[in-house]
Parts: sequence; C-alpha cells; structure tokens
Amino acid sequence: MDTLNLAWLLVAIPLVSSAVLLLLGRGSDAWGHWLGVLASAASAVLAIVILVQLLGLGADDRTANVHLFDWIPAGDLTVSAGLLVDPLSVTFAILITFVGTLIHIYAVAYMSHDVDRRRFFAYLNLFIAAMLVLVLADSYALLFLGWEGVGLASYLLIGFWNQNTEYAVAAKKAFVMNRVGDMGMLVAMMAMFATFGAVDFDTVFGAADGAGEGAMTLIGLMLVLAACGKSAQFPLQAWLGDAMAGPTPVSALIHAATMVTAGVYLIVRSGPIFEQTPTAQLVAAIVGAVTLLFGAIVGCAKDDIKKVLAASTMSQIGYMMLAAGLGPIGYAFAIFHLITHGFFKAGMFLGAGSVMHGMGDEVNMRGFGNLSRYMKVTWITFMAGWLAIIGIPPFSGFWSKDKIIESAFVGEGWQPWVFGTVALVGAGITAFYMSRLFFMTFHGKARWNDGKNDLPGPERTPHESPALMTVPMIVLAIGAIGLGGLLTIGDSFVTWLEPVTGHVEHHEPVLPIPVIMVTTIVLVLLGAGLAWRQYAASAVPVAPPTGSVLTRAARADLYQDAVNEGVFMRPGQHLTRTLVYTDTAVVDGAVNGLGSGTLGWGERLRRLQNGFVRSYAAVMLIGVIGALVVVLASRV
Amino acid sequence: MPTQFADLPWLTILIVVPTVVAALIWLVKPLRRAARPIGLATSVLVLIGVALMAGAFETADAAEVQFTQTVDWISAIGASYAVGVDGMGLTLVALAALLVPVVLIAGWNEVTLPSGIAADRAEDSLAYRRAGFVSLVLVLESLMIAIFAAQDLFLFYVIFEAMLIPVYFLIGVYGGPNRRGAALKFLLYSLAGGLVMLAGVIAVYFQTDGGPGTYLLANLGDIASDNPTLQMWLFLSFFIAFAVKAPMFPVHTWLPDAAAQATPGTSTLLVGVLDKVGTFGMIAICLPLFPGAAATAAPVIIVLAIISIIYGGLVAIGQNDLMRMIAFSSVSHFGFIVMGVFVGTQTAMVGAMLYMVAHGVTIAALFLISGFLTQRGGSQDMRTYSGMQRVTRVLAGTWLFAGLASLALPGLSGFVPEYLVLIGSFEAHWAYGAFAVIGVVLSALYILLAYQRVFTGPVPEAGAPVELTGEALDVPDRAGLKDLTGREKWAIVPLALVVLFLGLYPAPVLELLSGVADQFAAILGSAS
Amino acid sequence: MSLVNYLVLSGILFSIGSIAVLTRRNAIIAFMGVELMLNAANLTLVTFGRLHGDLHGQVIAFFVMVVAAAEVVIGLAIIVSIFRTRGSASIDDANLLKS
Amino acid sequence: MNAALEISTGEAVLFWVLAPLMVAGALSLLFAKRPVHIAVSIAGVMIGLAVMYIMLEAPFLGVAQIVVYTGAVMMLFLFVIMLAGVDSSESLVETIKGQRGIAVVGLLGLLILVITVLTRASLPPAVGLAQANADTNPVGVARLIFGDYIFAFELTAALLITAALGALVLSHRRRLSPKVGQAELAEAKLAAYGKGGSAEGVTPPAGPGVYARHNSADMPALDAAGNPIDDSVVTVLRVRGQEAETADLDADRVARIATGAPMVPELDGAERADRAELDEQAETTKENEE
Repeated sequence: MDTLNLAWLLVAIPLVSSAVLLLLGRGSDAWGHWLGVLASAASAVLAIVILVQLLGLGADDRTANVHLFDWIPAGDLTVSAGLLVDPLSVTFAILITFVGTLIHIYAVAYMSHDVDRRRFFAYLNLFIAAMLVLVLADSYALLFLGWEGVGLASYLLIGFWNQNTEYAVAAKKAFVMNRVGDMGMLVAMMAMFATFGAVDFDTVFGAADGAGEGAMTLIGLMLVLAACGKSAQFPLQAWLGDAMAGPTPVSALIHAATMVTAGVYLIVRSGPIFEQTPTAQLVAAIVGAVTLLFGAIVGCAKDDIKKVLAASTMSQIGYMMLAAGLGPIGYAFAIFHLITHGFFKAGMFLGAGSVMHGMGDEVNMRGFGNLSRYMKVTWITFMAGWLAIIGIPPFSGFWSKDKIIESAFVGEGWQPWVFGTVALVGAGITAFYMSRLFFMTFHGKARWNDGKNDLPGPERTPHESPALMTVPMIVLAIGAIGLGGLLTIGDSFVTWLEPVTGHVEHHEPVLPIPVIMVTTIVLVLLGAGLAWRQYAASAVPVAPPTGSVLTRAARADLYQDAVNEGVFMRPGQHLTRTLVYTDTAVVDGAVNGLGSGTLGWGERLRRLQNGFVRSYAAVMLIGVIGALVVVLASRV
Repeated sequence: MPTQFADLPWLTILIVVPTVVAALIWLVKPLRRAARPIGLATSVLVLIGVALMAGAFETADAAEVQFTQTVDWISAIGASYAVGVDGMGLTLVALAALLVPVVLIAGWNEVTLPSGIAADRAEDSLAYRRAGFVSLVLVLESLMIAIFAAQDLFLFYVIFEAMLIPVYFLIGVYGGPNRRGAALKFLLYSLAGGLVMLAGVIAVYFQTDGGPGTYLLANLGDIASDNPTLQMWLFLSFFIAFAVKAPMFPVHTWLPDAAAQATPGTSTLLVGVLDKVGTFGMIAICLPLFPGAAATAAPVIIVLAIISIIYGGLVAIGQNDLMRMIAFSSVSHFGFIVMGVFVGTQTAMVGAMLYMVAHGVTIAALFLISGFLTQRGGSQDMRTYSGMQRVTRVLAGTWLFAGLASLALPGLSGFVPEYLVLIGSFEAHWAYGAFAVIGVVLSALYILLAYQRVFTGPVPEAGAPVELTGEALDVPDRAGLKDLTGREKWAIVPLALVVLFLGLYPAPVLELLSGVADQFAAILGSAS
Repeated sequence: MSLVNYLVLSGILFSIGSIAVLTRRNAIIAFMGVELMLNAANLTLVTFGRLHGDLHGQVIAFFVMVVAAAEVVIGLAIIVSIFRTRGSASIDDANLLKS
Repeated sequence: MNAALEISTGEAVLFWVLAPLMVAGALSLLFAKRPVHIAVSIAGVMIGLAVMYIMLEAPFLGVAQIVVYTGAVMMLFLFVIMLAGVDSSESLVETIKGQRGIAVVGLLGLLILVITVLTRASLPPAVGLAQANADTNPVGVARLIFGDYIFAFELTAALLITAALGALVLSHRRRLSPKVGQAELAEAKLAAYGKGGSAEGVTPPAGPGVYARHNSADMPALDAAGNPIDDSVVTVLRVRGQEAETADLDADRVARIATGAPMVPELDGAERADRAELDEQAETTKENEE
C-alpha cells in the first residue's frame, strides 16, 4: 500500500503551490498559472495511480486509513489528522483533480487578460487542496477543515473581482450562509462527542447502531443542515445564484462540479448515521425534492445564462439529495449522478464561459442567438452537455438520473409516489429550461448587434475561443457522452462503491421500470419540444416580456432573497443598531454617569474647604461639643 | 535536564532583567537615543530565555508547578515572593514574551511628537518619548511574566494592581486624541475591580491560620468550605475583578475606548496578554480557592458568558471604528473562554486555556495590521476606506489572514480552541453549545463585513467626500497609500507562523495544557 | 461657697478664650485666646487636685505651663515670620490651605 | 482621710472679688480693639489666676504662674505686638459668613455643657491638700516631679530647648543679597538720582516740625507751600493718633513759616527801645530767680 501512504501528497502538492504563489507575489506572475496547472495535474496523476492501485485490490481491502499525525490530542477528545482512502473518496479525488485540472487549463486562457491571474490560480489550488481534504478526511473534524477551506476558497473566488461591491457582497453572502450550515456541522460534532466521545468515522459509525435514535436524529438533521448550506439546498440556497459573480471557471469547478456537491458526499459518507434515523433521511429526501423543483422553476425564468446553469445545478443536486435521502439504494446513484453531472455541468459552464468570451462578457441570453454558426466547438460540446443533462439516452445523464427516478419510486406508503412524481416532473422541466437555454443561445435568429443589423447594444464579433479553452470543453464533452454508459456496464460503478455504501439487493419500484423509463423520456421530449417551439422556431423578444405571476416570481428566485432580508437581515440590522446604541448610552452611560455624579459631589463638598483656619476651628469646636453631648447624653 | 540549568532562578531573572533595562533606558540619558534597539534586544533575550526554560520544562508532569522559588516577603501577613509555572503559566509567559518584541518591532515608529514642540528640541523630546514608550513596555513585560508566574495570592494581587501603572501611561501618554479619558476610564474600572479583590485578599487571610506562607497558593485550598455564603462572597470579590479584566459583559465598556485610543501596540498587549490575566485568575485562583462557590455560580456565569459571545458579536457588527470592532470581537471571544472555564468539562477547560494563547496571537495580528492601515490612512473609521485590497495588497492579505484566524477558520489558530470549548460545553449541557455556536456565524459576519467595507469595492479617488452619518469628511488620497514595509512584514511573520502552528499542529501546546486542565476541571466537577 | 465656683469660672474663661480664637482675626489676639483656654484648663486641674486632695493635678498643670511656654515661643516666632513675609498678622490672609 | 474641708469666708470673699475682675479682663479679648490693651488685661487675668492657685493651696504653682505667664509669656506677647501688631488694630466686623453665628452657638453650647455637667455632677466632698502639703507644697510637688514624673520632666527640658532653637530658626532670616552698607546705599541713591531718579534719600527726609514756641516731635514739618508733611512724624505717634495738627498753630505763623518771613515782626525805634527794656527786665528777673 505504498502509494496509498503517499495520499497526503494529493493535498500537499496543490497546497504548497498555492502557498508559493501567494508568498512569492508579483515575482511569480510570469509562470504562476502554469505552476498552478502543474500542481493540479500532478495530484490528478497521483489520484489515478491510487485508483489503479485500489482497483488492483480485492473489494474488501479497498479501504486504507493513512494516519498522519495527532491533530487535537486534548485529553478526552483526540482527533488525529488521517486520510481515509476508499472507493468513495478516491472517486471524488479523481473528479476533483481531473475536472479541476481541465478547468485550470481552461482558466489559463480565460483569465489571460486579468492582472491577478496568478492570485486566481493560487486560490484555485487552495480550493483543490481543501476539497481533497474534505473528501479524504477520516474524521468529521478534519472533514470540517476541508469543508470550511472550500468555503474560504469559494469566498475568495466569488469575490475575485471585489472592486465591484456587489461581487464582494455576494462573496460575503455565500460565506455567511455557508457558516449557517456549518453551525449544523458543529452541533452535529458536539452531539457526536457527547454520544460517542469521538468524531472520527470509525468510532462514530462503529457505535452508531448502538446509540439512541434521539441523538442520531439530532446529528442527522444537523448534518442535513450543513449539507443544505454547502450544496445550496432549500432553505439555504440563496447564495448560489449570486455566486455566479465569480469568474466562469470558478462557477464551473466550485459551483457546479465539486464544492456544491460536498453536501451529498457528507450525507452518503454519513450513511451509517442516517441508517439509524429515518426522520433525518426523510428530511433529506424532502429537502432534495423541494430544491429539485425550486431550481427547475427558477431556471425556466432566468435570462442570465450563468444563473440558469446555477439554477439547474441546484436542481440537479436536489436529485442527488433526494437519492441520498432514500438511503442505501440511493447512495450509489447519488454519487453516480454527481460524477456525471460534474462532467456535463462543468462542460456547459465552460461552454457558457466560452460564449461570454466571444460575446464580450454578455450573459443575457436574450442578447444571444444563432451562435452555432460562429462557435462550432462550443456549440457541439455544449450540445453534448445539454443532451446529457436532459437525459437522452445514451448520454451519461440518462443513466444516472434514470436510476435516481427509479429508486425514488421504491418503497411503500406515500413516499415513493410523491418523490417519484417530483423526480419525473423535474426531469420534464429540466428538459424544458435547458433546451430553452440551448436554443436561445445557439439557435433562432441572432439578437445581437453585428454592426450590419440595427439591433441595440454594443457591436459583437462572436468568435471561437482558443484551443486552451476548447480542449477542456471537448474532453468534458466526451465524458458527458460516454461516462454514464461506461460506468453502468455491469453496474461496475455501484459495485465499486459497495465497500462504502454497502450492498443492496435490487428493490422493485412501485411502477414497472420500463414504464418509468418511457414516461421519463416522453416528458423530456415534451419539454424539449416545447422549448423548441417557443425559443427556436419562433422569435425571442429581446426585452423580457412581463410574463405570468409565476414567471416574475421565478425571476426573483421565488422571492427567497426578499424572505431572507425580511426575516433575518433587517431585524438583524435593527438589533445591532439598537445594541450599539444601548452599549454606548445605557451600559457605558451608567458608568460615565457614575463618574460625573462623583465629580459633581466633589465640587459641592469642595466649597466647605474655604481655607480660613478660623472656620475650621469653628467646625472643630462644634464637633467637640457635639461629641461631648453625645457621650454625656449616653451617660445619663 | 541538566540540574544546574534548571536550578537557575529562571523566572526571577526573566522578571528582573526587563525592568532593570527599562530603568537604565529611562535614567541614563545617552542610552535614550538607542532605546528602541536596546529594548528590542532585551525582549528578544527574554524570549530566548523563555524558550530555554520551556526546553527545560518537564512536559510529563506539566500539571506540577515547576521552576519554583519561594522567599519570605512580608512574614507579618504571611506574604511571600513565590514564583513558578505550570503548563498554563508557561504558555502564557511564552505568549507575553513573544508579543513584546513583535509590538516593539511593529511600533518602531509608532511614537511620534505631539504638536507644538520647538524644532530645536524636537529630536531630544522624540528620543525622550520613545525611550519612555520602550521602558514602559519593558516594565509591563516584567509584570506580565511575574503575574503568570506568581504562586502567592498577595504577590498576585500586588502585581495585578501594579500592572495598571504602565498601561495607564501607555494609553494616556501615547494614545489618540481622546486618550486621557480612555486611560482614566481604564484605570478607574480596574481599580474598582482591584479594590473588591483586595477585600477578598484580606478576608482570605482571616480564613486561614496565618503565619508565614499563608498566602502561598499551594497552602490555600478550598477557603471557608464550611461556610458557603462566605465562600460565595469571597469568590465574587475575586471574580468581579477578573470579570472586569477579562472583560465580560456588562463590565466591558472600558475596552472599546481604550483600544480605540491606545496605540495599536498598546492595544495588542492590553487585549492580547493583560486581559488574559482575568481568565487566568478565574482558573488559577477562583476555582481552587472557592470550588463550591464556583460550582454554584457557574450557571449564571455561563449565561453571562453566552451573552458576551452574542452581544459582543452583534455590537461588533454595528461598529464603524475598526479598533472598536476588534475590541468588541474580543468581548465575544472572552465569552468563549469564560464559558470554557466554568462548564467544568476537561475538554472545554483545555479549550479555554488554548483559547487564551490563540486569541492573544490572533488579536495581536489584527490590532497591529489594522494599526498599519489606520496610521497610513489617518483614520480609524471604516467608512473612510474602500477598495484597499487593490492598493495595499499585502496588508489586505495579512488582515484577512488574521481575520480568518479570528473567525475560527479550521487550520488557523482560532479553530481548535473554539471547537474544544463548544464540544466541551455541549457535553456539559446541550443548551450551552447550542447558543454559543451562534457566535460562529456572528464572527464570520463582523470580520467579513469589515473586510468588505475597508478592502473591497472601488478605490475612492482623492478628495472625494464620503457621506458619514451626520458629518461628511474628505477622504485623503487613498490610492496613494503604501503597502507594508519590510519591517512591518517581519513583525507579522512570527505571528503568522504561530497562527498556522496553533491551527495545524497544536499538539505540543495541548500536551502542556491538558494535564493542568484535567486538574482544574476535576475541581469544578467534584465540587458540583 | 464650694469649689464648684472655681470650675464654673474656668468654664467661663475657657469659653471666652475659644470664642476669641474663633472671632478675632488678629493672630496675636487669637493666640492669647488659646493661652486663656490653657489657663482655664489649669485652673480646673488645680481645683480638682484640691478637691481630691492630691498633688498630681498641680504637677500636670505645671507641665501644661511649661509646654504652653514652649508653644508660645514657637507660635509667636511663626507669627513674626508670617508678619515679615506677608506684612500682616491677620489669620484670614494666611489661607493657603485653600487650593 | 480627714473631714471635708470647709472654705474660709476670706477665700470666698477673695474669690468673689477676683472672679468678676478676671472675667471682665478676659472679655477684653472679645471686645477690645487694641492688642496692647488686651495683652495687659490678660496679664491681669493671669495674676488673678496666680492668686487663685495660692488660694487653692498651690503656692508653688501660683508663683510659677506669675513668673511664667505674667512675667515671661505676656511680656513676650507685648514685645511681639510692638514688633508686629501695633497698627494691626482690626475692625470687629466679621468677614467670614456665619462665623459669628457659629461662635455664638459654640459659646452657648460650651456654657450650657459646663453648667449642666457641674450641676448634675455629684462631686465627692472636698478633701483639701493639708495632708499632701504636710511638708510644704513645693516639696510635695517636687517629690512628684522628680519622682513619678521625672521622665516627663526631662522631656519637657528637651522640649524647651527645641522650642528655643525653633524660635531662633523661625525668626532668623537668611540674607539673600549681599549686605548693603551705608557706603553702597549712598552710592546707589546718588546713582539713581544721577539717572534722573527722584531726589528721595539724597536729601534727608523731613524731621518733625520743631518751631520756636512749639518744640514737640508730634508736630509735622511744613513744606514750602505750608502744607504739613505727615511722614515727618514718627509712625508710632501717628498710629496712636497722638499726632498734632498744624491747626494747633495760629494761621499767621503758618503763613510766616510758609513764606520764610521772620517770626518776629520788624519794629520801629520806640518799640525797639521798650522792647529792649522788657528784655532787660526779663534778664534781671531771671537772675533774681537764680
């Protein structure tokens, strides 16, 4: 297991490179980005080596604990910094490093005009390192380190162009909402320590079934809360849309492929805990279902290409959460969908970035149209991603999503029907809005000013992006096409994950599988067709129409921000203002009042001291007489 | 360890040397010009001395008081000069010894001339003022080391009060425009606390059977155990003094003024080390001397601590003055420490102890870097800054680094202690942890809000007036501010290293602390 | 007639002396008031000495006299030096106690 | 213990004679204006006290009282008054607000206190010192002083010496400037005059106006204009108000003095003749008288 012991290098390499880039400063501007790419690629290679090694082993000893050092040896609580190398974490490591490397390469070109490109790559490497810590950690404490680390990286990258105040605010919003989720994580860990006296996976999972359901439910719910924060699930989803303020490669890597899926990872990893608490599982499933629809609806109304993709990310992660909430039968598929989604969504984001690159950073799809003529590669690759996400066989999205829908129908009582239906409808809507995006961007009539037509807006000269950008897109597109099918052959992926997710024999859905599959495809085609009729065949108005109530609501993200502001922000601001006033006026005022009061009394008493010896003598005499009187009176 | 090495009266040497040097700098005129290098050299020597001492320290029995030295002082009242450190004392002494040189480096040019000094006398009086600053800092260092090493209650009290003197002058002479008021406020607050404590000290004497060595902490156990009411009064008399020092809600209001008026260096020592005396006293004196009362009062104190956590966070969010913001954030952090001390679980206790060190380093970095900024910008009002990240990149980066450490980002110094305190408190009672954890979100808010207001956004062009609530003032040229100089960077480097060390590999420090923590947590545990 | 009369007399003298100290501004006169008070006290001592039939009263009175003499010397010297420096012997002019 | 002594009538009479006088003398403290008067009357009070001591079978103390107080202390007072306070006859108007009131209250309080105490007090029957003074009072006192009180006595000795030294120190004034002798003084004055300063001091100050037919020093000199020069009369006289007015001279002499005309008017021959006779007669009468 020698290379497994080198797993720490996975983290160390990008971390060191990031540190170097940050510390050397301007000195490394010239070659900094290449160092970043190199570091990411190196850990990608290492990850693949480890994968190969694991594949070479029997299914049962595919789990390795690599103990590094004692991190927090605090008497009762001892947390060791150790890596857990098993199929699940390695899968993630591959996804992170591989997609990450592609996006690094893409970014080299995409950010070439930015003076701070070096800093950008430093942050990207930092993110890779943190994300790897997250997935490789062998204890919740260490996982939390990565968890917050990716939060930090996302904060830095969303606010990368923080000279624009809105971007800075968006970054802060993302971090703070994540923190709300992290509170859940912390409470979960507190409960774990109170229950098991430890927070490392082995101990916790080992003792999980022995512990009472109450504690388990608390832990489970708190973990779900954490997952919501990180994966932008309802009700903590508000930040993801604003997070699109970051450069597109960031959106692709962090807010589509990897970081936002950490929540799903957390729940799957914590499977043994959720086993003990159906309540938490159900909550997770419901959250997933709600977010699934939520994202889909929002996606239908947005005109900003990146926001649509963000919404779809939300919705797709909703699928994964739903699957993860279904328990062991869903775990594998959740991860499966996560992987495929990582590929095709990243591809589409890069495509969007390439479109923006060609269209002068325009993001409004109503200003696009008929771009397929100008940027062929982008068009093709994007099409691959599109077909994948809407689930057209044999594209990878079909395999993963279909499995989730099937397993959503598994079970008894009301749940399979509700979840299944939601999943189905979601699939339909997804098809609609993704097709809308695709057609509005690449088909229909051109709605931008090419200098000849008399359309408003600055003149655009759409062009294909350089190879550095297109190559990663192509690679990801291939993944989007083939990966799903490849991993489905003989359930290879599911069996591969079994050491972690546990083996589950096949359950029968409440509906026969063919029926589900056909319904799905029909719905998808319906949605796509609808989109085609509306956005490709007929002209798209450049100015957004008023639209129905639902549309307007969806454009406003179903008023989630309004709710947040009304419920948390405004009262919070009032509270702080009041407290600040109270602190100075009341708490401090009392003290100062005491002081000035004393001064006043001093002033008054001072008058008695007129400095005339005779009056002092007089006072003395009176005092003596008084004293004598008292003494004698007491004698009487 | 080599015996003759360990037998040296380390602590006494470390206590005496800075004071002597300070006196020399102050009295010998020719030395004044070289006051700063001499002072720096001395503090570095002390740091080395502490390092050697730590090397000779028996980590195995860190709970034992080591390097002890006891001499009868005022045998009539049983007071003696007794010094010695256990694991906790050692770490805090190390903290003090680390911060002093850093402050001296960072504040190299901090002391400037007051207006209205004749040009011909300018050089002299500047040297004079600087010498004064350095020697005050050195005296303070002596006292800080002494108080963490004091093993005699009376000695502790004397130093506790003596510390006020240098700090008073550091604030009142070298501070900002409103320094005198702030200094006076600090002095009165502390004296009030100290007075109550004196009453306690005297009362303790009458609870013992007198004789030499009465006040040795080693000889003082469970005072007045047979009379809970009396013990409660005694406990309060000490606790109030420490709460003022700590500072806890609602006796915290001296801190923001002091921090806003004092020079960054002074604030660093004040909040970074001196305030730790409060929590240190709670652990080392309140718990062993009055276990029963401590156990009884614990719930109330913990509630106050939680209030401090949340209240401090919220008020910090609402501040416009950078230094005041940091001060209030400290109120919140001290809430965590006090909670960790009194929940009575070993985990929380060790967390609290580690928190003292970590917070000292973090807050030092925050204060000093903010000081670099405010001295450049000539204003502490955050509203007069914007987009500094584009102008002073290193400054912004280091500030964010320190800020993240302060909001307990895992991997940086703030996290491990906060994590331990939270986990330990939850172990004691779920509500403690559940409420305290709100502080985690608040800390993110006030730090990042400050970062957003100061360092992000467009860089204002010179002369453009910013609209403040009420008054509008012209922004001096922000785009022209210089980034950190080499000296300033070197002042931050050691802090940054310690921050990372405490965040990634706190094991060595925890080894020193956990033994002591066991001991004190056991006291509270057995008493309740 | 009984010895009480002596006591009453001394009381009256004492009162007069004290009031003089209070009311006269001239240091010398006030000082004489002090002397009168001392003597009144002496008278009481001697009277009681006789009343109780032992000499201690007289001895104490004697010592009072001696001390009084010393005190007068010093007091007058002070008055003189004050007069020299301030050109006045008024008590109220010497109110340095005030601020 | 022998029987309670009864006080002889003579003593009573003497007491009733002395007491009012003493009180009256003491009251001068409150009402007299001139320090000198007060000092003298207080001296009287002291003597009265001395007599009372003797009446109270304390002859030694009585004598000491006369020696110490009347002889030394009060005389010292007089010196000081002459030195400092002669002209400091203050007005009895009170300057400190409420001082009088407090004083009166204090007076009444004291008196009431004393009276009540003495009336309520139950004194033992008086014993008298006959026994104690068996071999003369001074001896008895001396036994005590040099016996029980020897230490206190020695202390008083020290005290007295200290007091003397203290008085020296206090009244000694250190010379801050070099001694100015007559020569220096004269030079300085002339130098000042040369610089156009006043002629003050160069010309001696006017002495009192001593004139024919009027030769007392209380008469102010007259300046050229015939106006009196007050400074020419000794301070003490002026303070005491014993200064004579020029009005005491008849107007025409004042005029003559002013104009410098001879005091004796010019005479014609006849007049001169009988004037001469008159003079001769005066001579002869004088001789006869001798």
